[in-house]
Amino acid sequence: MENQLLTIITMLPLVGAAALALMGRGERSNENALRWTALLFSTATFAISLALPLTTDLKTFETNVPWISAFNLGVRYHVAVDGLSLWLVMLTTFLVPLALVSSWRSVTYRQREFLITLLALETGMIGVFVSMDMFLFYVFWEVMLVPMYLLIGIWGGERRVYASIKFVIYTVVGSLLMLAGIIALYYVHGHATGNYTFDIAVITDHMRSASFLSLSEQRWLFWAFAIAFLIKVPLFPFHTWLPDAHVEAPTAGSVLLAGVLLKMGTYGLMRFNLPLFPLAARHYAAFISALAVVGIIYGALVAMVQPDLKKLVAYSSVSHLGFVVLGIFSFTDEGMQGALYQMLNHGVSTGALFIIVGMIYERRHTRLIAEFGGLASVMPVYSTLFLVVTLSSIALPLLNGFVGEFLILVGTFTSPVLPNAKLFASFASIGMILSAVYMLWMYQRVIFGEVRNPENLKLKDLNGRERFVLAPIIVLIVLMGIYPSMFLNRSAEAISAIRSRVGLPGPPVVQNNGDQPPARLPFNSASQIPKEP
Amino acid sequence: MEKALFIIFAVIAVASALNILLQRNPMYSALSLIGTLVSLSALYIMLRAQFIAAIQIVVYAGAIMVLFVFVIMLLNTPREQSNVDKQKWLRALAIPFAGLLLAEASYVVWRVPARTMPPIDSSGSGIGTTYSVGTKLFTDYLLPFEVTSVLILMAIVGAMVLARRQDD
Amino acid sequence: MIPLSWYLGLSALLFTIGAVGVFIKRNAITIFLCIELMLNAVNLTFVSLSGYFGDMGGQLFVFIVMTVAAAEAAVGLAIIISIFRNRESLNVDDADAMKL
Amino acid sequence: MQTTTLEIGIDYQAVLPETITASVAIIIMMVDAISRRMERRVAGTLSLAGLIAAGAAVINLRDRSGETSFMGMIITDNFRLFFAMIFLLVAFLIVLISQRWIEEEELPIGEYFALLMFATTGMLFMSAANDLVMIFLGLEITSISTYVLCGYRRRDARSNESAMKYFILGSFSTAFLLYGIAFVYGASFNPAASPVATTNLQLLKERIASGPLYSQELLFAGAAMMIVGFGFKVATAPFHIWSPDVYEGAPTPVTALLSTGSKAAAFAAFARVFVLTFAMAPLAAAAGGSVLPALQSLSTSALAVMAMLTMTIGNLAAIAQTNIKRMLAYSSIAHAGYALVGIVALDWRSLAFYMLSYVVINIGAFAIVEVMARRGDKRTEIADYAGIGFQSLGLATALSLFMLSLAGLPPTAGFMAKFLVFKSAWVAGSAGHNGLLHLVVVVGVINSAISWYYYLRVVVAMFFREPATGFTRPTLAKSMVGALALTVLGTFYLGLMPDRVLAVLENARDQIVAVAK
Amino acid sequence: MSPSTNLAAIILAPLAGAIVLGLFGKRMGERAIGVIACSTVAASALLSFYAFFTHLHALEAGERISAPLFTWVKAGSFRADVSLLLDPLSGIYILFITFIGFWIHVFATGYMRGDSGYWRFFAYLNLFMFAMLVLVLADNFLLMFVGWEGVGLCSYLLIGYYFTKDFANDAAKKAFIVNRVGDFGFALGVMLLFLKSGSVFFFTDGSRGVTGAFDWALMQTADPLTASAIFAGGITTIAVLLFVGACGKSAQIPLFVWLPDAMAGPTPVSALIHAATMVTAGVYMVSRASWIYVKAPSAMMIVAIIGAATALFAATIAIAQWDIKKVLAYSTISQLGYMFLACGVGAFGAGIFHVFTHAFFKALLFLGAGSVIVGMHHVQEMQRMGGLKKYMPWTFRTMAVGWLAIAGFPLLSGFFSKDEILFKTLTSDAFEGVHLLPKVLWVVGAGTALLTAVYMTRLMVLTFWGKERFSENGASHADHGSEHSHHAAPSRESPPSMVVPLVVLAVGAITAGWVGVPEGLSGGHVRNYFEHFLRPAIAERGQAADAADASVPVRETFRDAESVEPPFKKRDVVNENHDIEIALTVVSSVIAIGGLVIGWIWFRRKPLWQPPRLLEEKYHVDEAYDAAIVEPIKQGSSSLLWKIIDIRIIDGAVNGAAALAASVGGVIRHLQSGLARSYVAMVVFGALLIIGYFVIR
Repeated sequence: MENQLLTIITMLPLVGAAALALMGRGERSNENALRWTALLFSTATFAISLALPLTTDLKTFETNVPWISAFNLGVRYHVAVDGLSLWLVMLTTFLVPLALVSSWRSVTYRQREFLITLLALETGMIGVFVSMDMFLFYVFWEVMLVPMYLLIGIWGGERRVYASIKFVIYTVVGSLLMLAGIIALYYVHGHATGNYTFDIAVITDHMRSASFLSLSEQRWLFWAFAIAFLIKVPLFPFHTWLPDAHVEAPTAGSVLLAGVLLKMGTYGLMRFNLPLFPLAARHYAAFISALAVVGIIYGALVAMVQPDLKKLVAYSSVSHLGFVVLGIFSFTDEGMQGALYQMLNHGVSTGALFIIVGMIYERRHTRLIAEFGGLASVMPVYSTLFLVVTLSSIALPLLNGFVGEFLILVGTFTSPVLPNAKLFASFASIGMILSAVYMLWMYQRVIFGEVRNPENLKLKDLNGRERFVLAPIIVLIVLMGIYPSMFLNRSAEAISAIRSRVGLPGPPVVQNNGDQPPARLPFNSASQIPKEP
Repeated sequence: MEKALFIIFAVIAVASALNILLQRNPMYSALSLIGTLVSLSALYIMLRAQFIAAIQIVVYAGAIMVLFVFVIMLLNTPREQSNVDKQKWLRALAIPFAGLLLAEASYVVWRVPARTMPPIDSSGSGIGTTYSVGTKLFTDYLLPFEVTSVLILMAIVGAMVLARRQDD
Repeated sequence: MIPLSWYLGLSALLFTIGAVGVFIKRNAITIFLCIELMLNAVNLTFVSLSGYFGDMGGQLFVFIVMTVAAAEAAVGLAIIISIFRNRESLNVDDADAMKL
Repeated sequence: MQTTTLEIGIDYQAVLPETITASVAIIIMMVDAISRRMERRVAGTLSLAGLIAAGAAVINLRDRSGETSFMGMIITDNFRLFFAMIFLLVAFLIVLISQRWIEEEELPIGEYFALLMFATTGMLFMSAANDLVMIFLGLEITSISTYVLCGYRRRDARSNESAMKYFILGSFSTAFLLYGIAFVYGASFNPAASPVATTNLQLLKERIASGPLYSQELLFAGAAMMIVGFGFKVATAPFHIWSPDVYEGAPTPVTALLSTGSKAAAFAAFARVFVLTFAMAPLAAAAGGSVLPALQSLSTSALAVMAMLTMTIGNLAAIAQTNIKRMLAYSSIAHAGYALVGIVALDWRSLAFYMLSYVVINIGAFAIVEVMARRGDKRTEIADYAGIGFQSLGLATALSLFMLSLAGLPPTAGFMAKFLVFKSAWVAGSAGHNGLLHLVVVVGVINSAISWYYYLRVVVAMFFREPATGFTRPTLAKSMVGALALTVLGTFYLGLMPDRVLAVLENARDQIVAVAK
Repeated sequence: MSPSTNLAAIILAPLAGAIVLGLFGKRMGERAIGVIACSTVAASALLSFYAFFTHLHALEAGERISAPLFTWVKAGSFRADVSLLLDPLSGIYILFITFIGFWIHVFATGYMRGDSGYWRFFAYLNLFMFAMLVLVLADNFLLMFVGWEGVGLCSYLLIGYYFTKDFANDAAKKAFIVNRVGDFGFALGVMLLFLKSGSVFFFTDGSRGVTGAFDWALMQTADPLTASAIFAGGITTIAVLLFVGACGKSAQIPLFVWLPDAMAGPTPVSALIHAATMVTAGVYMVSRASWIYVKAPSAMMIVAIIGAATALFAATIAIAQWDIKKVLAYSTISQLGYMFLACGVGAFGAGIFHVFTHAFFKALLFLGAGSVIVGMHHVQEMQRMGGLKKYMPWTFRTMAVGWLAIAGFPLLSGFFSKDEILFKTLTSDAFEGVHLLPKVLWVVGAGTALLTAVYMTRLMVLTFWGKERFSENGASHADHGSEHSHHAAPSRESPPSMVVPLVVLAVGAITAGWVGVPEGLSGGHVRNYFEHFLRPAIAERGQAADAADASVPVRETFRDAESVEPPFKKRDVVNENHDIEIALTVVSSVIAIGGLVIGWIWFRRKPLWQPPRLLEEKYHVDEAYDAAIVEPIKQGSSSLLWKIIDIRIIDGAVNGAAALAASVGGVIRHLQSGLARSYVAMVVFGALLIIGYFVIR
């Protein structure tokens, strides 16, 4: 039973959605039952997923059965977690219940469908992270679009149609190119090895043992995958869908969009682009890092002048995710670990920020910064929690953001692959200054000062439910800042495996790491190789 | 001799065909088409397709064209009632399109290797006779032949359904 | 002996005339006549090839084509009648209710 | 081949499916003639029974592998059987979605179902054909019956117009097809062989592959003209031009038939000629002579360009549409483009799967359009769909599913189909070092992305817009519910568990294998 | 108590206080809050003293007491632990931080009485103590950075404590952001150090398997004194980058602008954070990294020049300010400049010594000012004070001590430290080849000392002597006609909770200097205990190079600094210079007393003398920054980046592509004329193309 655990985690929310769909259609009192059912399922998912980090050997969760074997397709239902995906799965299962609770009362229109959509989204998101088969990955990758699209489109703000379509089209353009890339990779790999498969682990292993891709093939495939991921990240200049989507999305949508969806892009880079196309990755590292640095500064500067809270947070995401990309393309253990860690941090902190923005939006039905001011006097608890999250977002040491950001910067600074690595890191560090500027300025305008708008005088401070939503996030923010080893240790092996792949076939990437044996993906994929077409 | 006949019938065929286009009255166009059909029938005989030539006259020029004439008269259109021509520019296309199509076809035809007709089979069962057509029709072409019956039946049903009076 | 290409050329000429007729004539019946002309042009090709090859296949094909032409004529004329009843016009340029 | 004696083994079994459908058509006419109007709805039931029987007859043929019957006129192989099942499925679904409709519209019932059965017969022959004459006949049966069906709502000027446009353009393109057949016939002449000239596809293939040919030019020109003919029937650019008008004007169930059944049949014939006859087995070395490779490369590049053009035109024009039927017409053009990629890749299996998926999804979509349109095709503007999402949740969800599936959302049939086609094209391009095929795939995926836009517009209208006034929830007939259930399940089944269907396709022992041996 | 528990308890006690107050303080009474806040700091102070004095001998012997707690961050070869380090340098720091911190806490319980955010204030203050202690006790740069940013945060929170006041919020934000600019340099410096040395730990610790960056630095040969070394990415670059960080935290040119504004916070905050402790963190860090600086003469020169320049610059501004706290703020900047001057000339010990003494007298002065402000009902403009001597005698007396101490009046604490710095400056040999520089620096330092005495005298005179100007309008001080409605009449002396700390600190201000009496004053007979004590923790020029040259095992060299007299050239120089030192002591005494006299005479006569506008308006530095940096960035971001690049160009391209597709669709649509004949023509056209292609190939 245990090796079906991932399937259960992935599918449980969907089962919940089905249950919601089938639940009796009664009067209004029914809505509470719906909410509690949804919460029950998502919390159960989280509870079950706790088994993942508590188990030492992640291999036990692997499931690998044929799915479509006709046409010699070799599509498999292969789900597994490794150090790379473990925490992202956890992040997802952690955030969904919170997102649910955060919109406990705010969504009144079509409650049932809203909850179904949210749960379906969870399945899609988890699926992306656990898929170890490119085909399966692609399926989840696309599936997840639809609920998000509906979330924005049905429960969104005024320009929801524009925003939702923009979100979908942007993503689809990228992901279909990735589909072409998947097909091409599938063929090239199958042709070279005789083993036609979509299995990521198998292909990655082959890629490591004998590079079957020429440099030019790698370059083409690299971009086919990278564009999809970079749009999702979103890296400058592919980012313009993000502010629109965020502004229009309902709170729960924004939380998951920022918290999880964006991570899929960076996850994809680490899962596919680096280990599969190491030469191309090295070749384009400088270019992408440059874009990342531009994104860091650009996102921060534009965030600074946003009049809308959600837009500000959205642009700050552009900036933060720029750090992640920078870390990934530093090809150092430090940078990549930092990137992974920063993904989690961003998920937690920015998720929290959106929840926080949602809380005042619920009260005031506006998100314009100018409408607020002086909330510290009327909502002290809110202000305090907001402050902690703000500080986490600007990477204050002992809160989560710092560890990730600093590791990324260290990694970039010491990167042996990037030309002018120090320059990259220096410019990226400017983002550290700017993040303080825009976050604190925003915080000041919203929270500090006199209450100038009489509307704000009657605002109520957070109620128990709202405190309950933020409490686990705050705890996590502090925990992750003080004791990151808990998280970093689990991912170290997987990260250095990827890093060592990018290192191939050149010299070892990090000076101090030469003595380590190259680590492998923690999947036993060798057994599948002998299959003849 | 043969060439002269060919040229005569070919000229009639082409002239009648052009006349279809030149006539404004569909009735005259229909009659012109009959001219083409008849001259083609003559050519068929020269090509040793006596049976086909016969049904060309009987079925085509006879039955089908009569149907046309009936319909033209039924719809009582001595002239084109509506003179709207929304696409005069199409006429301008006629010459270049015709020229190009003809050029392409002629090029193909030009490249077809020369060939003389095979000598006439003395047994009388050569191609084009009723016997040989019949034999072929009920052996190799049995299925198509049977299928045409389905086709005809269907056409009858279809025509009935569409042309029935409205208040039926 | 008449060269094969003469027949084929004649057929091509008739086909072309028919094709051009279809798009320069406006009367639905005349258009239909032009289509019949095209079919006849094809028939000529079949018959001439058949004759020069000494092969029956072409003639049989022509036989089938004629049947089809008959069926088509029946249905086509029915359609024309049906449209005439609704519009009182045979001009195909009148029929542009659906476009873009 | 024995041509001199009259002893021809008549293999009734081989044409049993076609016989059944044609007979059912005739029976329906007879029943219709002798029964009163109230009893006429039995026609639909009869059709369904006939289709099921025909299906059984098709399955009965499953053990045959490439055997020809009726002096080589038809062939029984997996290709035929698979496509036959698609046509029967199409007809089955169309009958289901038409039953209530035809009564409400007060149109002649018996003739409708009879014509539908005839059309099905024609399609069945097209997939079974092993001779150009059979292809021609099948095509004409299908076409002529659909000409009539398009104009079936006789009092509606749009329906008339649709029928007339379809008829004029259809017969015009048939003339091209026929001319092409004549040329090919001429090209096949070989005085040493018997018969000296042929329209039999197997013989044609042998002659083209091994030579000598009478005239290469005739062959190429003939092939080109056949592309025009088939291209018209499947609606690929630039011969797609008829389809939006015809689809819009035709009664909705007929539109469904046109965009699925006759398109699939035309693709079957197209593939029969251009994949199984005018091309080498994929990845096989040239058997000798250079004509076949030359022809193949010519048609590959021409069709590749057509495919790209078709999907681009279809998708871009669809963006600008406001009428859902017309939008689906353009979408159908775009899908013809994707499916054509299967022919370009010389992979009829993925084409067949594509057609199967497309048929299921598209009939589902048209079924809902029909339900929404009500009597006389009144509500077919996309604006009419505004806000119905939560008023008629089931239908709206199903329509959204079909739209997304058409757009290629995994794990639905639409994605699987597109994936297989693109995969084939990519593999063929890589194996044959043909960059054009790679380009086709890239253009294809970009087009898929574009298509999301207009497919989502329907979803947007239904779920994101304020409800339009005057909408009442439509009631669904049982048969319609059945059709929708079938299509929804099919959409998921083909997307999630395509293994079975693919295995059926894969085990095909088809002509290619036969010839290669 | 094991060293680990002891050190951990030192930092955790205030943290515990902060947490308790933060979570439950809202429901507590002021007394309880005060008790918790003060007692945790007191505990920390006692523990610090305990730790310091139990390990005194070890420390004197150059040992380092380290307390590893847990591995904090480990990724790849990067590692940083949460581990504490007690050595002479951090020992001195924790002593005065906790000691002064405690008394300021006590003072604040009185100062903040009745404030609605009482609990919040003390939570922040306790948190600050925690962060500051982490900063000084950290044994690696990353943990130091934790404290570094932590004190910044607390500074932010406390400056913006009166959050309804916009100027306070602006000041808080400004402080944080300017500090971030400094941190930017600091972080880069640490990264570069990591890149070069492979470690961010200060010292090697074999038991944990860490190598020390300073041990690496020790092995390096010194960079030459050239400008190019600054940008070479070597040890000089590291030093310069770290100094950027120090500039931010310690308010040096060009990052000093936040400190004057930071006076928006409550006065105890100014005393604790912006005078005694946090702002000296930069000096601490530079001294801590002296191992690096001694290898980077160019960086040293920059430090010295910036320090001297800041000292003079800030002093000139201080002379022209009217706000009592602003005067003290600029004075602080000026004194910090002094400390950096010391570091820059290689006299790290003297710098730290000045930090030590300055902590006492500047805290004293600020608290005194706070007492005055409370007495004046929160009036801070000195135009509206005067003659307070008789209302607030104890405040006056203690402040007078501070005044004399900072002015360098002989035998008070400031006298010794300042004197030491000036002497070390003049005799410095840090800048080989630039012989004139030490002399110039000395002149600047001496001038600053004079100015210091003058402006402090001005402050005292304006506040405590002369006419009582309580009713005068601050803005138009010379205009008697406009009678201001509200009178800020002074009340009685402040409560004991405020006065006692003043007295304690006054004692400190007098005596603190006695632990480090310059050797020269006794002719070399009495050792400068302070400097000597610090020596193991601080590198000196030449030391390491010798070590490297001689291939002597590194550790021994400085461990046994006391027993084995290493061949310090500098020491010889010092010995020879005792005479000079005595002479200089005389000179500086003269300067101090002269300054006091000048100030006294001048300002007794013209208390409201109008200083030059340029000085009063602080050289318009803020305005210049605004115009040159802040506004362009804001405007550029808003109008160029957002509204043009983002919306017009990128989104424009995206929407444009969509519009293009739609319009192409529209064009294609128009092929569909609805007329069957044109369709036929199109089919013919297509047929012509395809047939043509097939036929002609």
